[in-house]
Amino acid sequence: MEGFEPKIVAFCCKWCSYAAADLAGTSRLKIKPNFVVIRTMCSSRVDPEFILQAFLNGADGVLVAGCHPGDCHYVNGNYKTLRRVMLLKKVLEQLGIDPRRLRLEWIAASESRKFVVTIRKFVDELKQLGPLRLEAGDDNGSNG
Amino acid sequence: MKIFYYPGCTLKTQARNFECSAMEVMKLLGYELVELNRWNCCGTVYSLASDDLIHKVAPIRNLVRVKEQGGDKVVTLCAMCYNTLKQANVFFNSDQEARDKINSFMDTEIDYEGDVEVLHLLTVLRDEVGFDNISKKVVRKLNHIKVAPYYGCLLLRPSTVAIDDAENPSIMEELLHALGVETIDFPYRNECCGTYNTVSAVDLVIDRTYRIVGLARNLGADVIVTSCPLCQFNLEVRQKDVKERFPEFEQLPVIYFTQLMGVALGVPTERLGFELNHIKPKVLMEL
Amino acid sequence: MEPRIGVFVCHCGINIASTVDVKRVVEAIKGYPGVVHAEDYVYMCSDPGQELIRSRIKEKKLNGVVVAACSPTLHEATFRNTVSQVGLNPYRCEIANIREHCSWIHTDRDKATEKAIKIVKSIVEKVKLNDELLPISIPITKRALVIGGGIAGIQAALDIANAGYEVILVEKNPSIGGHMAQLSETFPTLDCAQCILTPKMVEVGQHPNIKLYNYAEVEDLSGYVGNFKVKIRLKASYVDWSKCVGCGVCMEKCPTKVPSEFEMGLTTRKAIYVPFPQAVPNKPVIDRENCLYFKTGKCRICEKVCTFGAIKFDEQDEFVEEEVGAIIVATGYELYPIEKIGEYGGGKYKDVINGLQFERLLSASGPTGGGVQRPSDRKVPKRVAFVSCVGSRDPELHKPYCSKVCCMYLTKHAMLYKHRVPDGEPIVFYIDIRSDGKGYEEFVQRAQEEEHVTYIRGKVSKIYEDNGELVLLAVDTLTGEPLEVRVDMVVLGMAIVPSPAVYELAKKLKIQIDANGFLTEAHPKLRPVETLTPGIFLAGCAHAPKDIPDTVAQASAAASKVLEMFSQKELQHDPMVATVDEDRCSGCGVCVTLCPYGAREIEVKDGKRVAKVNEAKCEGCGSCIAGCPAGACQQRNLKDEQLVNMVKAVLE
Amino acid sequence: MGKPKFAFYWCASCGGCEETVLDLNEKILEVVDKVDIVFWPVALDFKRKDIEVMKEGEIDVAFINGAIRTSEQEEMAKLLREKAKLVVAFGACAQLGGIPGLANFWVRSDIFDRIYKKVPTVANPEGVVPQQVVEMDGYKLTLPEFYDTVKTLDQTIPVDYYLPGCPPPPDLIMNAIETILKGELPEKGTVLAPDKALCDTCPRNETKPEKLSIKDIKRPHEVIIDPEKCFLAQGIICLGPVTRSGCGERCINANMPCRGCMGPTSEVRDQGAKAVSFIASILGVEDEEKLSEEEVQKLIDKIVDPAGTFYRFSLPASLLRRRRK
Amino acid sequence: MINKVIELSEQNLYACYQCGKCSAGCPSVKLMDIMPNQVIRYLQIGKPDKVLQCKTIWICASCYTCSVRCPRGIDLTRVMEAIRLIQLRKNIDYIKVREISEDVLVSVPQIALVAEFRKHTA
Ligand SMILES: Cc1cc2nc3c(=O)[nH]c(=O)nc-3n(C[C@H](O)[C@H](O)[C@H](O)COP(=O)(O)OP(=O)(O)OC[C@H]3O[C@@H](n4cnc5c(N)ncnc54)[C@H](O)[C@@H]3O)c2cc1C
Ligand SMILES: Cc1cc2nc3c(=O)[nH]c(=O)nc-3n(C[C@H](O)[C@H](O)[C@H](O)COP(=O)(O)OP(=O)(O)OC[C@H]3O[C@@H](n4cnc5c(N)ncnc54)[C@H](O)[C@@H]3O)c2cc1C
Ligand code: SF4
Ligand code: SF4
Ligand code: SF4
Ligand code: SF4
Ligand code: SF4
Ligand code: SF4
Ligand code: SF4
Ligand code: SF4
Repeated sequence: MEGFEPKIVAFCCKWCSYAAADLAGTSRLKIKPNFVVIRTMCSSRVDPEFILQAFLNGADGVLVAGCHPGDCHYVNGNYKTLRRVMLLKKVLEQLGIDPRRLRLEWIAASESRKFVVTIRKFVDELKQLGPLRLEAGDDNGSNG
Repeated sequence: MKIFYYPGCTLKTQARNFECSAMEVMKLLGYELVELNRWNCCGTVYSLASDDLIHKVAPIRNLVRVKEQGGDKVVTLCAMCYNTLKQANVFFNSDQEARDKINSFMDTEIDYEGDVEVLHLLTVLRDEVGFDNISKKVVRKLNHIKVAPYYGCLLLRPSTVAIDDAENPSIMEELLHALGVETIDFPYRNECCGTYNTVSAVDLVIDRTYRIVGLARNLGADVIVTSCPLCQFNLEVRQKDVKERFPEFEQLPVIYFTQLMGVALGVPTERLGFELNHIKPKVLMEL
Repeated sequence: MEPRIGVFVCHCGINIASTVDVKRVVEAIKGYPGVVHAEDYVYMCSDPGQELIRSRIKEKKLNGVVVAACSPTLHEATFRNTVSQVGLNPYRCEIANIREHCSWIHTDRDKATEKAIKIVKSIVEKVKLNDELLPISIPITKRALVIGGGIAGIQAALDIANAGYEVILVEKNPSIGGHMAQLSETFPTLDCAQCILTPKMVEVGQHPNIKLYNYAEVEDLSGYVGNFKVKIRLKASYVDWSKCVGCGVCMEKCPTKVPSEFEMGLTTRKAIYVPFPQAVPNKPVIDRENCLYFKTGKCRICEKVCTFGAIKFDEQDEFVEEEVGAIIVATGYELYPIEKIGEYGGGKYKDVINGLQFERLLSASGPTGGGVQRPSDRKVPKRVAFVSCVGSRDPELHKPYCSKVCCMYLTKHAMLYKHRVPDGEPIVFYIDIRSDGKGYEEFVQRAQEEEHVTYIRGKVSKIYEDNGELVLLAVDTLTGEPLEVRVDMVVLGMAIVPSPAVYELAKKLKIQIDANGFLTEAHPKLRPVETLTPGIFLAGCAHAPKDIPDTVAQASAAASKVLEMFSQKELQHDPMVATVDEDRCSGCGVCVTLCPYGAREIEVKDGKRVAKVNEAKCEGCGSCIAGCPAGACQQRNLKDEQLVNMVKAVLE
Repeated sequence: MGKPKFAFYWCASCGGCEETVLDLNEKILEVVDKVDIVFWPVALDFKRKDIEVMKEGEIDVAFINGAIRTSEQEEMAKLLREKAKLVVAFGACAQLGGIPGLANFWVRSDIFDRIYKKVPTVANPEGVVPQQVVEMDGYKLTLPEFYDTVKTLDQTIPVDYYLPGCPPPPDLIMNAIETILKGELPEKGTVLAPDKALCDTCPRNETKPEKLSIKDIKRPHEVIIDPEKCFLAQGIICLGPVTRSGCGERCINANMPCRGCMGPTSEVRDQGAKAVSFIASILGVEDEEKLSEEEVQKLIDKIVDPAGTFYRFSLPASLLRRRRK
Repeated sequence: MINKVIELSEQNLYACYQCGKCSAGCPSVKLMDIMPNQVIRYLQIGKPDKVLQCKTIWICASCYTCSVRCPRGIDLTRVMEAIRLIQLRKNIDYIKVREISEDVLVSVPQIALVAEFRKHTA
């Protein structure tokens, strides 16, 4: 897909992954501008509804990022995130959306490089998968 | 009860006394050791390089034989055979890719599934026969002798194949106690005898034998009991060389645990192969 | 409230402006629904920048502010403060991070600008639905609970009590004192442990502000920061302490001897006992497991000899409840059992002992009166090996961490041994010598230079007994030589492990423990004495292996954290907590499962189950909200609707 | 003023909704007494043209059940919308898509292939599938178009009220009719049922343990179900927490878990996503730090057909509406 | 070279912190020219020749004593084998089979011979 630039919504928890993204900035690491971060307190605040909403509104990929297991600022929120994302991936697959479009990563506050690499890899992968374009296809099914 | 038995090379030659005493003892306990048909050399030492698959074929082929002949476990007497077969088996079960390759190396054999259990006679005696049952069959009182149990390396290490705790094993002691003999607390029971260095670095083996046998004697043992033909050779036959170097050194008989069992269970001593022992365990033979 | 939002875009010098076209952002946001004002400025956080925001709020009657600038981590507080100076609720101000998350990481000016616009829009969407909030206030019970009466607990209790607040100290043993009471002399100054500890123990025993529950354990905890309720089990001691005067006749006459825990099994105590002569409180307890009367129904000698009628065989465990506002956990450590080290004999050899046993051998009040004699035959050992890192720094088989104190105490041991047995030969086997405290390295140097302690760098591989001597197989890694060392006694520097009951305790207190069983601090550097549960603090070896100076420092730090709390009238809590709409909640209970802080409970109202939020406990993670299947909960200022609108805004 | 005029119509549904009107028993007579039924093809002989001739707004209330699956249904829905003052989406299919909405996991050609070719009991050697237009002996026969995607009623025409349920429970219907007759109409778009989830009225709710944690997922036929205990506490997936109450706990009382026919409560955007969220939240959360990712995956894999389970009645009404190709 | 050894032995040689416990328990250490921990050390500091030329790798009896005691979980037995193999695969035998005396050949048990050939010849 030539020239296709995927759109990514990145839900980041305040304590680890948002801070990692901050650090990427402070360290002047370079990333492609394909993503926008939305900050939640904990990755466990991310409701699967938000993820579907993002896909529906034109996201090609959704990243959910949180603290490493065992390091959650809120003790164990990220274990819930893990479960929700894993189950949602299965549902997405059944709905014909490649589960790779939803990505869960554990990124510690110090792992700015991991943040950068995660986005880079995600962009590459999404480029291969091509655009999702749900809005356009919303009323697809050639009704009428 | 029949159990498949893998002898390995040395049990058919130098260590015939190990084999015949084991057969006798097992018969007495109501078990038959059925020698595996068409067994081949296990390789004696387990190959340890990540890319060395070919040397794992030989041990695995023996396990295939067990399968072919309708068995699902195999017992060994020699600690080295035990170690090699068991390590190969563990490896086979832990690496799917290697497993497929090994199977493809053996095209005339059936595919092996990793499902043959490799046992050493000591564990069979503990888990299947039961030390209690052995104890009930003891007919000769042996409470006058003190025994130094000697495990060597390969029954206890590495941990993936060990039959007991590497530092504080007890299985042989438990057996010996069931036989009514006293054991010494022998710190060198899990020390290495020098193994195959007996071919090209005799000095090493002489040193080891000097220490191991020396300490056993120091601690009051009358006899050392082993479970491996190579340990047996190094600890027993090499005593001659030790003596040459250290004239004050006093010799000590070294026998197989099966021989001691035979004596305790009342097998006539002439059937226990003591003629192959270089240092005769007089305390036992003159019962 | 009709939104009247002002957007203030910062250049941050050239930090933002060089990559993001700030003017374009302002233009793009001007017409955005809800936005009534937008402008840019070179340094928003500067005084003139803040003044600009303040005056615009007044001029344009703004009821919401978005500052597009650096990360909220840096200046959220600054700008919220700014807006509140002119009467705007601080929670109506939010930061759009267009520096760290945009200008600094991108190079394409056009795309970076577009992205910045999206970020700003999403924050505008958030502010639109932000409520005006006030911090939540929570009342505090100004009384503290300290669990564990080692030096950590003692220090913390005294600090708080001396500041004028009540302290409840719970110690599971008959006496306070912990391990420090067992020590002989302490590195690096070699002052006598008892001499410096005993006065503190006595002070605790007599302090009007300290209520000491010895021989007691925490049974249950409920409540939350500032308002805990703790249930304490007072274990039956079978001695009425109010009658007992501590004469000790019962102990003299009791026929049953058992190994003394305090003396590390080197001598015995009676079935009715005080653990050591300086115990506080100095009242005996009957050890039910070993008491003849409890075992066989016969004896009762103690009862007969006690002229004060203090023996009470029918005593039962009792429970008391206390209300406290803060808790310090100081449950200390144990030594890793020698039995786990097979290659060193696994506890088989009497003369292979651990460090605390050697402390007792060195102690003037110990079983040998401070003369070093080996346990097997009471002979004075002429050569003693001290082995470090036993069970520590061994990720493969035992504990991965360094136990921190053993290098130092083994050095101390070698030195004190030399003092007691001048012709003795101490040999220390080590891998690295860790002597990083004040005066520690000098202490080790003294052992080497003045006491001529032999240090051999190499880990002992095996220890066995031969003819009453202990043989150590080792190497000197510095010379590359194998060694076989024969000694009379071996002291093992066993790993420090957490007190065994701490796992259960941590569950009751809902605090975290790490992979090795030590209590987890809230932040390894910046919040080293707090747990993640507000109001619960930690100190001493319960947290990690440490020596007495560090323990005391941490205990005082924990105490000062408690005092910081107690110095406030009420506690202030972030208001971004979960809320429940009772008209929607079906009482399904999912949120209760999800909350890591126990902030959610089901209440029965008019026969129906509904969930409620304990605002003091809620830390605002939002897990329950995402999990609520009925959409009955929301998070203040991070409502579903806000997040959905933000998602839509960034994808426009 | 004469009696209010009611119309009933049936789109893509099983017909249960029509049955349920009859289930009102003697109450139906009261209703019939108070209203004029001007259109009810299933019970009374009316034709499309009878409606076509009506004036705009002549019908007071049109109750339409069933999802929109064909062009004819769409036309009828539009026609009724034109003629009716109020349109009530009647039952789960009209409101959410319902069971027919599960077709959105496939495309039309798959469905035709399956129904007309692959079903074992079908003998169709020529592989004939329905065509919209067929010419035969010079005559032109037409069928309504069979759409690729099933839609809810409100995705086709504006809907004023919803009566949820599969089928809607009689007392809710009576309530709704009475409300309409009294003219005490709530805000447009309201679902005429309680806005709390089913657990609220479920007799099993009190049996829940303080912390719900599913260690092993079981399907109803795999276990003997305790008739008193909350299904979730038994490891059986129950959608009660994410489903509106008001059904009278029909399934629960039959010792079956709730499948979600009443749809979500009003604050929920997507019933299936919320189901994912809450079910995942309680999967093996006891000792969660000890479970490896693989173990969690195993547990999750025990949910057979998660999308079908969570969206059983609501796929067309969900955010994504259908499977994407 | 260290990478080759790591690959063949599947052991992380960088984990070794030179405690010497392996050497301390090694039955053969007295006859070795460099101690087992030094074998790793030389690899860590990039002096493979020391290791390739040493006697240690040949005198090692593959007894696994070091392996079960290493606090860092390094299976040194496999490390020794890996280095031996690097040599053997260059066709550098440690012993010359022809030079083994008749005496030895007939007296030692088969397993000793087979093992010897396996470990010391290509
Ligand atoms: C051999 C040896 C020598 C040492 N020498 C020195 C030295 O010379 N200098 C130096 O600075 N440091 C030395 N230390 C370290 C020193 O012992 C510790 O730093 C110090 O004792 C830690 O104090 P603590 O209060 O944290 O723990 P502890 O002393 O272990 O006290 C914990 C207390 O809590 C109680 N407790 C445990 N669990 C519970 C429960 N569930 N409920 C109620 N109570 C409970 C225990 O009974 C105990 O009284 C040495 C350590 C050892 C092992
Ligand atoms: C190279 C290096 C790396 C380190 N890495 C780490 C690490 O990774 N992790 C870690 O935990 N620790 C690390 N540390 C240690 C860490 O830096 C210190 O623990 C910490 O900075 C100490 O803080 P401080 O406030 O005591 O002292 P400082 O940071 O030195 O602060 C003292 C302040 O006082 C001011 N000051 C001095 N004299 C006066 C005076 N007379 N009047 C007024 N002001 C005065 C100074 O200007 C200074 O601002 C590292 C240290 C070094 C050297
Ligand atoms: S009754 Fe128990 S405590 Fe009292 S003297 Fe007897 S044994 Fe000792
Ligand atoms: S303090 Fe010293 S002896 Fe103790 S574990 Fe650390 S390095 Fe080893
Ligand atoms: S999860 Fe929601 S519906 Fe369920 S009890 Fe909690 S607040 Fe109520
Ligand atoms: S937001 Fe988090 S802390 Fe607050 S009640 Fe919900 S789960 Fe508990
Ligand atoms: S989950 Fe199902 S069974 Fe349990 S209380 Fe809710 S509706 Fe009832
Ligand atoms: S229990 Fe659930 S599926 Fe059954 S009728 Fe009620 S709402 Fe529908
Ligand atoms: S025992 Fe292990 S860590 Fe210690 S020197 Fe040997 S290989 Fe290295
Ligand atoms: S395996 Fe080799 S290096 Fe290790 S202890 Fe045995 S002889 Fe020594």
